[in-house]
Amino acid sequence: MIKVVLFASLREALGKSEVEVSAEEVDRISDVISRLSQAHGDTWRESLTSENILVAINQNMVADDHPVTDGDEVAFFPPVTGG
Amino acid sequence: MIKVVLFASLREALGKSEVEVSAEEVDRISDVISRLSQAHGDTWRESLTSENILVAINQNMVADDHPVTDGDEVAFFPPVTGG
Amino acid sequence: MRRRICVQETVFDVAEETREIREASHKVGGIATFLGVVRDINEDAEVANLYLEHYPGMTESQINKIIDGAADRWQIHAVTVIHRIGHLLPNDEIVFVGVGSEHRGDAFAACEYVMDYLKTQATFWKKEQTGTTSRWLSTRQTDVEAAGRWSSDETEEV
Amino acid sequence: MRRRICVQETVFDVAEETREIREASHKVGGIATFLGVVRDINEDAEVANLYLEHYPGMTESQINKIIDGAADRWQIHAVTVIHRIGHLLPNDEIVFVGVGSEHRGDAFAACEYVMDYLKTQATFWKKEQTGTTSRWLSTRQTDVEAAGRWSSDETEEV
Repeated sequence: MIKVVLFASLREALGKSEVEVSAEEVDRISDVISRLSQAHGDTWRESLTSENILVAINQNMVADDHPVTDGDEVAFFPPVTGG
Repeated sequence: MIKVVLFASLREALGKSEVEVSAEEVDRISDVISRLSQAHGDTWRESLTSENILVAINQNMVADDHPVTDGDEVAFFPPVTGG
Repeated sequence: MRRRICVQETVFDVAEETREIREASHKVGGIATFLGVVRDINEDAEVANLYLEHYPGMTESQINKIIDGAADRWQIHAVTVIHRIGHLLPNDEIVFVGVGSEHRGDAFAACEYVMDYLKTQATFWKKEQTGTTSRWLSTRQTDVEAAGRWSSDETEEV
Repeated sequence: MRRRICVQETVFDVAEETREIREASHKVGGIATFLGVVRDINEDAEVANLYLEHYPGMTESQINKIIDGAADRWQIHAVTVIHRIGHLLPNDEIVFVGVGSEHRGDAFAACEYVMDYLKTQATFWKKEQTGTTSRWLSTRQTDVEAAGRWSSDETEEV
């Protein structure tokens, strides 16, 4: 399984903070997004692929369509606003 | 009268923290230094004209051989080392 | 080097944090600190309160990487980063960064570097309640530029 | 702008000073501070104690001019400068500079500016006792260079 976590405005917009997707035939982040839209609807694809959304795998920022492995934690979130 | 004040190593070297000189025929800092050496000896000229010594008149830094007026407070001191 | 990272709901004690940085090493001759406070006005709207969410685990790991970046660049003996989360009110202390060093230039630079990267690399998000509406804040362009000033190959990965 | 200048023998309270800067204006969103501590080692000699002399009146006036210079350059709402004089021991706090501003960049820059000029323009002199000998310290070239970084026509008069 791949654990997907969502934060801040993205969490609120999609109404979930954590979901799981099967790791079968999932090789990259784009596959994770496809799985999520199949399960939860096209709003998810729109939200997760929107221009400023950042992605982390196992709590490290990744760029582009990074590879994903079974057991990974994939996080989607908007730009940070701490400090 | 002109009040002359000395600080730190200069005060210790010359053994005084404050002296007065008559303002008569004193127009510039160089005149103050001459008066002081006449009264206290040539060590004073050497110390007060040594390369790194700074001069303030009425608590404002001045450069070169600045004019001096009756009633002024003239200070001589080494480079500062606070902070 | 002593490092201390706290992500917490509770208040912190600036004097105690500063004292600990001083005592981290007898080499510490200067401590630069920054304290951030929640303001009551943001972009002309009156702020009633602030909610801070973060990504537990990743936040601490990102702050660690930021401190690594500072330690690579400057001679520093102690770094403390404290960031509050949860519900905050105007005038509450929200963030503290303190750096102890032998040289004041290093302490100042490292402290500002850590603050600049906290703003753009640490996984915190602020939601602001103003009157009856609330909104998630967006990153300020000036913060992106501030962090950009320090950038080199090493830090772009942070 | 609130300004506070203290030249004193007694200790000071970093937390209280920071609190006063925060409360100087509701616009203060960030406070940058620097705290200087007497080290036990200076240029490889063990320091037993330090004696600080100053030029009463001129010191305060020079610090005022330094703060004027900072206020001309950056948007700041509060500046506090506290400098101790008299006899100090290793690990004693010797100097505190705190600046409150709306913008953290302004707070950092103004705080470092004030520290740099304090080192080269404020009329303090340190005498160091190491073992059985004592000596007046001389200005560090690095301090002269640090202040030089900020220089322009306006500040050369400070």
